[in-house]
Amino acid sequence: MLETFLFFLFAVVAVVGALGMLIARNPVSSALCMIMTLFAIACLYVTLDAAFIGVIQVLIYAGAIMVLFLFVIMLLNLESVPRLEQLDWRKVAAFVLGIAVLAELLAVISLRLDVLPEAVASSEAAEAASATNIGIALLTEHAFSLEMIGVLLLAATIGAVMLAKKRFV
Amino acid sequence: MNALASIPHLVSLVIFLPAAGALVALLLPSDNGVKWTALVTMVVTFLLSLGLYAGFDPAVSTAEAPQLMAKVNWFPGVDVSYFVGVDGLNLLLVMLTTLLGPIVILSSWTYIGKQIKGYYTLMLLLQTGVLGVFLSFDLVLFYVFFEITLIPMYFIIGIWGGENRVYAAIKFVLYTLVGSLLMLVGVLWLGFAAGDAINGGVFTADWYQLVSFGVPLGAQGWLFFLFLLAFAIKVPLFPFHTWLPDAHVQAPTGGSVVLAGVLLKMGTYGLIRFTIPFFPNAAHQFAPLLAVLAVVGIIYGALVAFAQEDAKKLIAYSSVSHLGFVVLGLFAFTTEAVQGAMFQMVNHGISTGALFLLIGMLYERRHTRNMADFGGIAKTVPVFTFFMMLTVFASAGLPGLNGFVGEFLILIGSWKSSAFSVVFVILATTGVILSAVYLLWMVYRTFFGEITHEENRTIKDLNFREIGLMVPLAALMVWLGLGPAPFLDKSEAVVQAILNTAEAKARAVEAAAGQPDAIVQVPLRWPDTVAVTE
Amino acid sequence: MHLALNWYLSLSAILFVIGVLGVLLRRNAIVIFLSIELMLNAANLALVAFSQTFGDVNGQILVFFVMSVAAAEAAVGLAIIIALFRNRETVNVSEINLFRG
Amino acid sequence: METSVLLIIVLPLALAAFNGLMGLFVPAYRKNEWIIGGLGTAAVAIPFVLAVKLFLGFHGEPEVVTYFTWMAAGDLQIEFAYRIDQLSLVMTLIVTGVGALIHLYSIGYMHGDAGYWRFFAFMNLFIFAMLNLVLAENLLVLFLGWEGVGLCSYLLIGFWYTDLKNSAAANKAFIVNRIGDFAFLLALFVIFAVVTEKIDGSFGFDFTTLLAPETLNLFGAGTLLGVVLLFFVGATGKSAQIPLFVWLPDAMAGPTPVSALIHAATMVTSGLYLLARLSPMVLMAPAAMTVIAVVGALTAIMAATIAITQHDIKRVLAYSTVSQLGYMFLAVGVGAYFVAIFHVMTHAFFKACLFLGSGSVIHAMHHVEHELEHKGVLGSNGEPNDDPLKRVELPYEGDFDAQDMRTMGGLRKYMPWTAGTFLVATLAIAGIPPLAGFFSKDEILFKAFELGYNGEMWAYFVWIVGVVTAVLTAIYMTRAYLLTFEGNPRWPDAMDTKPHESPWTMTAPLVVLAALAVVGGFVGLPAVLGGSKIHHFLVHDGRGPVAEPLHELHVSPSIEWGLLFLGLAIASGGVLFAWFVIRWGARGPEADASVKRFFGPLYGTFSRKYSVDQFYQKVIVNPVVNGARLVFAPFDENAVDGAVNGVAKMVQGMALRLRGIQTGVVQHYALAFVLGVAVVLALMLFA
Repeated sequence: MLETFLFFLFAVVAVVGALGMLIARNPVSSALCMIMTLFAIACLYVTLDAAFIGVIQVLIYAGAIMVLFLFVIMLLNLESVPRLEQLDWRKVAAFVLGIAVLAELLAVISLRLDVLPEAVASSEAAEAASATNIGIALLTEHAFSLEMIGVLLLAATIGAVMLAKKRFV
Repeated sequence: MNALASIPHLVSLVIFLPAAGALVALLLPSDNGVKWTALVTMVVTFLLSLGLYAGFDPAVSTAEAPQLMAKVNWFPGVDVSYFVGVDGLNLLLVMLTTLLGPIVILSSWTYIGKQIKGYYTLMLLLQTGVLGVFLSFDLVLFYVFFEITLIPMYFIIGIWGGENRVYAAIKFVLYTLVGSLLMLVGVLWLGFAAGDAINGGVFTADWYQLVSFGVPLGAQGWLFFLFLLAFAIKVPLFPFHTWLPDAHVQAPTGGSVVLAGVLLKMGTYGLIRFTIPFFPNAAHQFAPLLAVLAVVGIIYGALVAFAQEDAKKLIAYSSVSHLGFVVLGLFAFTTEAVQGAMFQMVNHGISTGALFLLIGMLYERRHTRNMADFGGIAKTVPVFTFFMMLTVFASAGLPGLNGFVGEFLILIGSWKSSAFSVVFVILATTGVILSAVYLLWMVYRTFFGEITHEENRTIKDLNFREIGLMVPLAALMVWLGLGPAPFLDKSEAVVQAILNTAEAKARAVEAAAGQPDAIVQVPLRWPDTVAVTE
Repeated sequence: MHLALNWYLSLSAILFVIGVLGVLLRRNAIVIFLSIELMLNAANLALVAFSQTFGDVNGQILVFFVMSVAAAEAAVGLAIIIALFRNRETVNVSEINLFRG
Repeated sequence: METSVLLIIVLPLALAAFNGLMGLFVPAYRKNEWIIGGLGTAAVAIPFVLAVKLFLGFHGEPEVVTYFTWMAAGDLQIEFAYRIDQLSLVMTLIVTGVGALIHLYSIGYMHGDAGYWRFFAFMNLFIFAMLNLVLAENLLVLFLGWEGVGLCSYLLIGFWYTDLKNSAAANKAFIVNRIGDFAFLLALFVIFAVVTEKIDGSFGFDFTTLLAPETLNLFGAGTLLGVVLLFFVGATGKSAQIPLFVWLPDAMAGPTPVSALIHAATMVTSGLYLLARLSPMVLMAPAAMTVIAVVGALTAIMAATIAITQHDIKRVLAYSTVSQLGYMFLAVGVGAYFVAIFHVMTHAFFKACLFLGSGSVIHAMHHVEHELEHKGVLGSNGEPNDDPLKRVELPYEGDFDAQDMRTMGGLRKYMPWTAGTFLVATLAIAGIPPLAGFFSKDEILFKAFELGYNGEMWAYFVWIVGVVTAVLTAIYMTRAYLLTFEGNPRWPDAMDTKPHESPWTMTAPLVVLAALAVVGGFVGLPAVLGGSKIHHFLVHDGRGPVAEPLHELHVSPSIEWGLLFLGLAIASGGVLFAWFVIRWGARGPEADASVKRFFGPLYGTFSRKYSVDQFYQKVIVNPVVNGARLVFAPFDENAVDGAVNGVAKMVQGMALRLRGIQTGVVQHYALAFVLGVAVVLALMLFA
């Protein structure tokens, strides 16, 4: 019973945060709303017995990425958008399309989940998702992808530096 | 010559030697080195092809394969293989190709100035492509080589051509490509249909299988048009011919000779090798249409040729006219007419090739092909005039020279044939008069009368290289004119085999038209003069 | 029987669509970027939900990788935005049409 | 036998090739005229000797010599085979005999010409082609010779190619011949289709099978008529009859020996030879024979009327040839094939003599022209000098023309041998007995009358036309002789620039030919005077190559004698009329005025050559030329080519519009993505 309550709490927080991010005129406030959503999602991970992922989420997303965003927003000191943009046909089309996709997704979820195999008892799931198992899996099965991720991050940092630097004269 | 015939894998050697030569030429630094490599490769290929000629014996044949054959599976899981060999149909055309090889190289010796290495390597690749087309017995392999020949030709016209060569090159490639893509659809459709019916569900492109497979009437019409369009553009048949004059006018001499001498024959060869034996019912049904196009091509080509100012364009339209004869012969379905058509393909290669060589030599000296700039040059260049007159009369079909034999056989065969009415043959025979008209008109304007332009007084006559070029062609014109019999009976047996099989298959398909799932298979039926070994 | 899973997936779908709308509707590059991050998170949420229901750790490992990729992407994306801002004085996506064909 | 036939055929070809290639590639060789001339003449003389040997050794049985297969495809099997029988022997003797004399003659005539080697090469090539035509065993080898002579006449008419007029005439000759060959080819196709349909096994147009009765019976009456008429159209092309005669007068642009050999003695008679060779077939199509006879007669009278109005000596002879050929076709039409061949022989003698005589005259007049140019009386290329002092009146406008009879006259005093032989030949062609012309022409008229007498009424019409033409022939030939050799000289400064006789190499052949013209007649005496040896030789009462109508026509001897005297009267009447009444000799060209008065307006049509040339130009040549230039070429450029380029432009247009979609704004692309997602989901849900 507790879990459903927690789930709905965080779900509402996440959605409100996301909408806030969407509506906010000032980029800083939208970034903050985003952070709120991220926290909500982290908590949800915990309710899903994925504590490690929850921590990682908070650590990387909320901590590193959002800080980066805020930093960039400050750097560019973007002014807030004066008024709500006027609605042209493309905006309306996009909105309608979004709602249509949402409806389709929900329909798929409600109708088609019977194809999935049986669920596993929750206790076993919690034990399987512990940090140690993740660590073992990471370094055995997915060792190669781990290295690749390392290379990817290296490339990203170099790229970022090169792009953002002023041109050498 | 017979010793040459015993070389293993001779056919593959003949096909890929030019390509090997191209590779070697690429690595050589000096232009002269490239030129000599190209020449030596071409000459050696010609000698090897003599081995082919000696190795092929028309009196004997295996039921399901050509002579000197090589067959290696190409795509696993599908019945598509590198399947090459020699039968009567392609032998003469291969000899023509290998003969024109060295001549083309020699003719471009001083003509090509820039990027010499590129030119000669492309020529060698083109040679491989064309030899591949003629020697392949697998529909997919044929298609691949058919496409390969396009690329070198595009560059040859595009880079070393005349003023708006790019337009001509693009037009040439796109026009032929459209045709060949349609053919690809045909190849796939036919391959699968035949595969399901007679090859246990496995896609097949083997020529002998496809000849024996009786395509149901419904599909036959469409397939016939798919193949026909590709080859009609290549021939070129009447409405699809407009790329030829542009391509010829802009192409360098060597390019023109190869284009007229050999590339056009791939179209007509395709008609007799693939279109007619595969779809006999449709061929018979549409023969009158083809006859109309051919006859229009003959007369229309001749009239338009007559009105041209540029000598090369005149000869290009004359090719349209001459090949109209060949198509008429092919669709008459009588042995004489098809034999005549096969022989006329070789003749046209020789005489039109020679005409382009001569025009090229004139262009090298005066840098203009416009007939109005000449006049009365017979006095200054007698040797040139001799070769030009011989070639003009050969291509006008004078008896005793090679043009007449082909034309006569085509016309006499078409008259006898029941495929289309006699009126077409009468109209086609007027082509004999028209060809004399425009060719003599060209000679009259270029060679006779007083010398009007001062530059014509100082034109140098042919040097030894150029005479060396023309002597073999001139000798062939007389030899093929007076003694064609040994060459004709090389292709006699296979032509009769194709016609008999097409006839039998047509009847069988008509008979089986009732039941929807009836499978018609009529293996290749050789005439009784040929000893068929399993 | 997958009651819990359905809920989580529904939430993830809602968040995802909000991200999409963000990308489509907003003109400011930063906000678009945030929406993309949001879409990624929505995906992660679905992944974790599946991993939890079927007791398969790979789901979470995948989430782990997704996060690192997102991080790399954020870095590069922001660098681009900065470079863009420097020579175009604006981050409004609608004024930038370098992609014109 | 094989070797001699091989030699006859190959020798001219070999020497033609030798002279030609040596002259072409070794310029030094071109100067020694004696070697070239000698070889050239030998190339014809030796075959003549061989032919005589064959002729003497021949006793009735035709022999066929086969060398190798020419073409073999399906049912067609054509051999290079030659046939020795009476007809081919007679023709070979004519061709090589007259040919040798003309070659000897042209050694002198062509002296000093730059293309000397080329001339003899082409002449020998012509002899090779003509021998092929005459000795062929099958129609294909005959066709090889047929187009070969057409080629050589093209080469020789356009021999002096520096003057565009000559090569235009050469083109015209070749193309008109080609039109004739077109009909010939169609005939071959019909024969092949009919024969191979009925009998299986191969067929090669060889005369033994083709002319065998059982093969001929395969043809229906209609097809046979068609085939014979097609062959006849081919023959009119080659032998210059209506409607395809227009090329022969222009062919006079070639050197005179060419006109003598090709356009008088040999090539133009090939049409006759063809019909004589196919006589068994022609006999089975009586309707065709009537057509042939009528066309022959009309051509004869038309050409004769034109000849009277001509001033150029060679054109007079050219139209005379067309007229005499008309006679021969008339003979064929009335079934007298052997008489046609007899007339071919006699005509070859006197017409060659006339042409060579005119050649000798022209040769002399050229020398006069050069002398006058040295004296400054004439400008450099013969135009009258416009310097008032030396103003000289030419009876015609333009340059001094060595061939125009109006500036000749009284040459008998300076060129006795040429004048004498010319006179003999003129009398022979006019038909004065006992010369050859009388017997052959009279025999033709007799046969025509005989046929008419036995019921074929149209034969009478043809006979009357023949008689009128005979009179006209006598008139225009005597006119030609008188204008050239009699009266007082009319060329400028006639007093002290004297032409002189041609060298012996030219006059010797003239004498020989004149002698033949005299003797030739006795070979074919009419029945009443002792029977025709040539009839016995050629027809060999049914077994010979030349067929004869089966019905035995006979006319009482008295009528025959009557006709003989009529012939004599016609000929002598014509000559005397021209000699004394019109007196061309004394009054020279002014005498033409009285002829003009006699014919009235007709004279105009005659001198304008019935404006046949202009008619062809307007009706056939111009439409084709303008059609090609104004209709077809532009049609090809814009319509057909336009269609292709149109497709290209259309594709380009579409591409431009499509490009609009790539606006460059990222969000539009994002929108596209989402649209894609939506569609996929929808498919998942509902498909």
